[in-house]
Amino acid sequence: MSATAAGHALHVLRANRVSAFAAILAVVLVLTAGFGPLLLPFDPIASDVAISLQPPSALHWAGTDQLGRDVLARVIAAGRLDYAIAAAAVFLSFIVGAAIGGACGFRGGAVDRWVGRIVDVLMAFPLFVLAMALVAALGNRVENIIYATAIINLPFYIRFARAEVAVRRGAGWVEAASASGNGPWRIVFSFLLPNVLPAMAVQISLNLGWAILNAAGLSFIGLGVHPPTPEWGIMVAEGARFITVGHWWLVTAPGLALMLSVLCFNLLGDGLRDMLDPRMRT
Amino acid sequence: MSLLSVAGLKVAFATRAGRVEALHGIDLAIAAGETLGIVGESGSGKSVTSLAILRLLDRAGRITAGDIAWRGESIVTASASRLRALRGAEIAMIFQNPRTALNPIRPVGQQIIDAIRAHRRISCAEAAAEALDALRQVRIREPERRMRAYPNELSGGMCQRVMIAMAMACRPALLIADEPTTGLDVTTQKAVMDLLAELTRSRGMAMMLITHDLALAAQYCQRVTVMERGRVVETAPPARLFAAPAHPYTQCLVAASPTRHSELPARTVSAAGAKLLEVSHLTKRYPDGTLAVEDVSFALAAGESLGLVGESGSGKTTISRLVCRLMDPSAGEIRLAGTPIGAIPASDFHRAPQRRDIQIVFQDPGESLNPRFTAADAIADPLKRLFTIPRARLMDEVAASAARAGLPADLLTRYPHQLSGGQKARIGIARALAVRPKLLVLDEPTAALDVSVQAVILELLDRLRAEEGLSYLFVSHDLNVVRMLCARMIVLQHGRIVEQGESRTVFRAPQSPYTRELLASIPSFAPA
Amino acid sequence: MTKLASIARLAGQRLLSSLPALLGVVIFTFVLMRVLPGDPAVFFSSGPSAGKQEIEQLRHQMGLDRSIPVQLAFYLRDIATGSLGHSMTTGQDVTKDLRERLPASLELTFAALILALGLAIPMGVLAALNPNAWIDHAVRFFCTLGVCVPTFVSGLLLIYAFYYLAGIAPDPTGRIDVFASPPPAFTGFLTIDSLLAGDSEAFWSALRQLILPAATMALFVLAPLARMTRAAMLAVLGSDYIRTARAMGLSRPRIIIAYALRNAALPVLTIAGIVFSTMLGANVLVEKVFSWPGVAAYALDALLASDYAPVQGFVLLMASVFVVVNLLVDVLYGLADPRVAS
Amino acid sequence: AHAQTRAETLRQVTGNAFNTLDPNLPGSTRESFGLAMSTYDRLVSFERKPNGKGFIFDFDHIRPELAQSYSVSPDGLTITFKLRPDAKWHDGTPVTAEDIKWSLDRVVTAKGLGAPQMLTGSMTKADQFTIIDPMTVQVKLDRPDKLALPNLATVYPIMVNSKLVKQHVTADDPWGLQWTKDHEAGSGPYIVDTFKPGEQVILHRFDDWKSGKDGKLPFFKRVIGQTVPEAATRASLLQRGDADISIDLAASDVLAMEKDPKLKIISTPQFNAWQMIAFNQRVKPYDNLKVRQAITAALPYEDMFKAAIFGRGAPLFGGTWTTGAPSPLFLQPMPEHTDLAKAKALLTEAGFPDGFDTTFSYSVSTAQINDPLAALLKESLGKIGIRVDIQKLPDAQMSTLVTEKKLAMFTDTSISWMTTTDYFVRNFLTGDQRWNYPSLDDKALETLAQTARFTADPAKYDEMARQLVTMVAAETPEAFLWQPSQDAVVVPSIEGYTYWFHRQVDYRDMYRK
Ligand SMILES: Nc1ncnc2c1ncn2[C@@H]1O[C@H](COP(=O)(O)OP(=O)(O)OP(=O)(O)O)[C@@H](O)[C@H]1O
Ligand SMILES: Nc1ncnc2c1ncn2[C@@H]1O[C@H](COP(=O)(O)OP(=O)(O)OP(=O)(O)O)[C@@H](O)[C@H]1O
Ligand SMILES: [Mg+2]
Ligand SMILES: [Mg+2]
Repeated sequence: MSATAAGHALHVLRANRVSAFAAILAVVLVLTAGFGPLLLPFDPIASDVAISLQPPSALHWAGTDQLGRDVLARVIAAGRLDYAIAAAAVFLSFIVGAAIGGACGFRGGAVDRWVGRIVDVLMAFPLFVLAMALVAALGNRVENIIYATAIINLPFYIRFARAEVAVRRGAGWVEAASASGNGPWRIVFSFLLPNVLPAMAVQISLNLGWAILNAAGLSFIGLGVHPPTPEWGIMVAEGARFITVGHWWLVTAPGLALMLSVLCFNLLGDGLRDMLDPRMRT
Repeated sequence: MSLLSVAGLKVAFATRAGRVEALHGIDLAIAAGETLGIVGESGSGKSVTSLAILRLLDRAGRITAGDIAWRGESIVTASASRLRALRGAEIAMIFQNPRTALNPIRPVGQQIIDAIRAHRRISCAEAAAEALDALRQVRIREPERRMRAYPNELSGGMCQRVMIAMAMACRPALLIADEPTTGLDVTTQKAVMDLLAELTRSRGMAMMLITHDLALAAQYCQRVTVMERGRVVETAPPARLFAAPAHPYTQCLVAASPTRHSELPARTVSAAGAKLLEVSHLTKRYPDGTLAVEDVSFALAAGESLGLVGESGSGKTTISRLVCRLMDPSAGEIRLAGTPIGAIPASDFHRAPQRRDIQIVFQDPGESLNPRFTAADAIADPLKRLFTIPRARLMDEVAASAARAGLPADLLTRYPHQLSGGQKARIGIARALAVRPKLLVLDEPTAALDVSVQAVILELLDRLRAEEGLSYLFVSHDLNVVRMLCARMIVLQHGRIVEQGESRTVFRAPQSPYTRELLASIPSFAPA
Repeated sequence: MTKLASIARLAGQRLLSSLPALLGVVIFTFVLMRVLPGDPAVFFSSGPSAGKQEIEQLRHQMGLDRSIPVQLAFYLRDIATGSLGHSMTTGQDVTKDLRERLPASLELTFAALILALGLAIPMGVLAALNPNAWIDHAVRFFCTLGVCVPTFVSGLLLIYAFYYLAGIAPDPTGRIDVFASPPPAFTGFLTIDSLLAGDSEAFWSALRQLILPAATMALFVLAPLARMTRAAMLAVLGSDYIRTARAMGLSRPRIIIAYALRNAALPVLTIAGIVFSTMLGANVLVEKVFSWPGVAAYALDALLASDYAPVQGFVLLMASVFVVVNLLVDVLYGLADPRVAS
Repeated sequence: AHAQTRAETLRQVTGNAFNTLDPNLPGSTRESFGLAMSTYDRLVSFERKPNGKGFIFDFDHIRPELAQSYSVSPDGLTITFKLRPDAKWHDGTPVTAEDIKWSLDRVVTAKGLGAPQMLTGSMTKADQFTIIDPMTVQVKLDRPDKLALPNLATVYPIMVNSKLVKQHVTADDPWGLQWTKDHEAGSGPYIVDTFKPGEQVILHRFDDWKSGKDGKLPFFKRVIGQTVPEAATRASLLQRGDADISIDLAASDVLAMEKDPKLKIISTPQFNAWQMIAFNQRVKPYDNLKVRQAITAALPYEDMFKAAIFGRGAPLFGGTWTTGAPSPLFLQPMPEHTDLAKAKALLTEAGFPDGFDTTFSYSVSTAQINDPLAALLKESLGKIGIRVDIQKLPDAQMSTLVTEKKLAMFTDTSISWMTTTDYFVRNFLTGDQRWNYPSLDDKALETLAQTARFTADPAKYDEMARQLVTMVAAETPEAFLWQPSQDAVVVPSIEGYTYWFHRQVDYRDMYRK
């Protein structure tokens, strides 16, 4: 089973160049974030004002920042945090959203209508402002940034799951399932949701990228994680202010890291869907 | 010389699996004013042939060899502009499933006008006039109003009429009709076909009628071409084709097509036992108000099989769903072996002990299998839910019921999309049989299958009934099939029972006018 | 005729059913703001010599000395009477501020949306017409690049390139050159007003100011629009009625535009609606970077200052816009697609 | 024509909002203060003296402004103002004694920012102001307060056209604050053309203005004040010469601009403002002197100075005195040095051999300076075992928590309009009030400050001042960091910039070469 799955994945990647590129990129990025910090000669936190704001050199490939910290070291160290934030946030909203949306889509009726209302309330919110408000209210710590991001993603997942489940609700194999003695819950969770998953994969990977950008935006208005913790958003936000001054390297490295990650997540989506969809297997 | 002649036509498709050749050298010819039937089972290349003739194959498909000559001029090498002129004006085409074949957000009149003005430089007003005329030709009631109607406001039959009107509008010399009536009721089918026949005759048009229904082809064509897996196996006038099919494939095709005379191999019908299912005054009104089933009562004895026929929308599926307790009735009683089960809400019925006694086989075998389940998973599912069986024995059970449904064991690890229609149907049946039910509800189990496959499945079902003493509630719109499988039959119209009784008697002496109409519109090749 | 009626009825229902949502938004925001740890009274009495009594007095003046339910009751009553309270940050009535600033945001968002659609639809169509060809991948890649860059970065970069280095763009300060006199306010959309006033100089000035921020926002929403156009186009092109049209010998442009594109436009329309209403609230950063006097930046400042009224007003406004836009989309959809009404 | 008007127009870009036209309104921003200086006259004004490339205000010399002349009685209890016969309001009506009286009454009685400020000049009641004759107004004090006259030169006591404002007063707003919020009724050198709160304000010159120094009119015919939130954008506006002046650019930008020949930077250490790290004594363990001393010894001053504000300012650390303060000024280098060993020792003495957990807070709007500062502080205190949790708070939260005395250790910049040492001490280090960040409660300090306040003899006063500073240094209520520079970046053609106590641009002073 898993063997065939792996084979299938390879097949998909071979079939679709863009997905292959994205997948390789993803692996590289994640590995760098995971093990990069171990290989680095520089501490991303320790300051040395004597060598502050130095342009890229043989020693400091991406230059040093205001406090003389190695930018590259910080960029790599930041990867972990940013991926963690994105992954956690998206995972949260996916789990909750899929469950609620799935149940509603299958049951329909009054509950469905009410959930719909609440989702409307959330959707009607200017989401970024909502995120800001939440972070401001809960205090700008990593976990709160995650919650805020998760919450503003939630309505999309609920809607998506709901719609996808609703269209499949009448499908023959769903009726067959209940004829085979499956209860409603089992039908939702072991029949419908798995079938919705491939379509959702696209949404998920798009959101991963989006979550990172969201965190960056929060940092830009000062509601990001606290210094000296390295985080791409803050680095980009601060670096961007140094462009006119000529300290271009401050924004370049984190900017590239951010871009590549988001790009990767965005391109990965379709490939992911194909991998998860057994119909694509031949 | 012939109007259209196809010689050694080969078509190949580039697929993810690689290059597949769909046509391995087709030869056909149609003379002016002639009606040629093309029959063959699904996948035999009928549509590809027709599309190839108009060079309408999608980008994956390419004509790799052979020639298509239209009045001596080669279509294969024709320029894009020439093709445009040709399409619609000289060769027109109508498709299966008229609803989707029309642009949903454009008034049908407008679409006909588009077709006309694509070929003739005339004003909108003139075009509109012609379009209106075309609609009159296909006998649509109050055509003025229909001009402004959208497809979704028309019935399937009307949509097909509109398609025909569009196709005829530019007075083509050849009309290609690709399964023009599949998905339509028998009565509608008859009307549409008669219309087509008459129009072509009156205008001296040639027609290429593509169908998988031999009887239909026989009834309306001068010559019939039989295709199998991308090859033409035989071409002959219907009389000879049916009387003395030359090619073995044709022979089995003819044998498999049910007629009002065809029979299943005789079986010792287990004497009808005690009453198994009693349905009394059953009524179903859907939330949106449609009254789908109204005051339906019937009974079914153990080991008996009861047929349920009626046109689309007559309530067959609704009844079957009600009986298997997938849906709650608005009123009425359902008793299984004496115990009332109609009162148990459908949402809880999966816990009821009777769940395992009533199983169902669905209309579209493909659509009734979870895409993420292998055949084995699908068959195992009811066993896991309704019994507690150790893992080891589970697989044996699965293999066993697969065998009973005649499904080769090596297919068990495949996903639905990797299986043929017939094989999917067998999975559906195996899944239903797995829990050894008393009553099996079959909702058009063969509607989506080819005749040859259908014949085998019917065979299988009949054998199972005989050997295991199962009872069937068999839903179908094909009276011949019902007659073959069921001793008794019920005729439904608009959710009410209009006639019920011994199948043979119903056929011989239909009581209600509606039944008579149904019987009359069954296409049948009666040389006499 | 009856169709219009039924659409109107649908719209009416939508509107009614969204009222609870709006109320929910109001209450939720209200509570959320009160949860913010900041005390506006303290913050705004931060004059170099603010004392306790001054804070108290300000708190009273802002009505914050009442209990929260009472405050909510008063607030709802004010909304009913069309007042959204008073902003401490600008010292003006929120309604007045919003009335002045909403057109700015709307103009910007519209410009961005038009720009984005103008690019996305052709690209999407191109991609759909030759799927998996290099052009398809190119389109996908380009659009994705747009999403990868945070708007504030792309904004600053654009300014740096076109204003600071090249000097072709006007200075990124507000909606119109400070030395040009703005046209008489009529619609509030400077470009339109200036045209109405026949003041070409003001028009160009306003337009030039609009380009960079609009481009920044457009870049960011290109991806979803193009993606949807492509998907919809592909679906339609594969459909039976397109095959019919081809079989009837209709010309290719006619098929693509009159048949395919019109059908594909429906889902794109829906997405465009969503994109619009999200953009309107989400272009905080763009407005900040281009010092655009819009509602989002206004709300951001208020939020950081825990200035309740403006934030609440803003959210309510956005929610209403959201509802209205959805309504609009529904109506257009209904008009375009006969299947909806029946 | 365009070029012409451009040359006669001054364009200021700032990050904050002009939000009212009347500085007395609660919530007025600093920009509004600056604006009010040019739209309204006061009876008197501080003189200014050259300083580097520009000027700086002179707290000790006060000139008549709307008043033609003033005199202080020997006992210092009455101040008499003679009015200008030719002074006019913007609507052309003459300035009368009634107007002046009404305006003064307004400042001390209206519910606004003015009253608490006037209090520090012993002006509290309307009946202190009397009309002697149509051209003379007198202010009576119940004690000889050095700060009375200076207070009249501050932002709040604006002279308003009473006849005009009275038309718009209401029962619950007897002084017409709501109206003056967005209508201006003054006699200042500039008249408001358009006022878009939080966006821009455009002024044009009032050519009948007589209150200028030697009756001179300001140079610029037109002034534009614009809000441009993004610092980088403000910087590029100046570099492209589209804006003439900005006083709130990011230190990093200023640093780079110094190399830019197209720009001129007038940087003045804000000698009435200072950034500090406050230790709130209401929160343990900061009630412990040793802890405070330990931290002040552990801070990496030089690095902070360099990294946070790129050395743009005057250090308040590294003072070399031990016994007593060398200067009577409140803001002078304190005897603070980075010495981790000593810090560790002090911490152990204090009873925290292995440190403690604490928080360090600052407001979001100051993040650009304080992010690096906080990082350095956390790192350095970590070395002596103090585990710091950094909190970057939205401004409203910050100010709330400060007022409620909830923050443990935090940084902020304080500013005082009056620059006498006792004033600093009284307002920033005593009493249960907001600006007493360290919540210092030291009776001796308080009484000494009070006596100093009313000591007329300069020599005696300086002595007391020195003593005050010495006591503060001993208490270490906060770590004095530096006086940040006010960096006014202007295009080279602009001259005459003055650093004012309100830290805003005074359009009256400036001209174009
Ligand atoms: N677009 C395509 N891509 C790949 N293979 C195709 C494509 N279209 C048709 N084929 C293959 O060509 C063969 C003939 O298909 P065709 O549609 O002509 O069958 P048919 O006779 O029309 O069947 P049906 O009765 O179901 O319409 C089939 O094996 C099918 O798999
Ligand atoms: N879920 C539903 N909601 C509302 N009406 C329905 C629903 N399902 C079926 N109907 C209506 O009930 C009537 C009977 O439908 P049903 O599917 O039972 O007919 P059928 O005989 O099975 O038709 P077919 O031969 O096409 O399967 C039809 O008019 C149909 O439109
Ligand atoms: Mg076909
Ligand atoms: Mg049915």
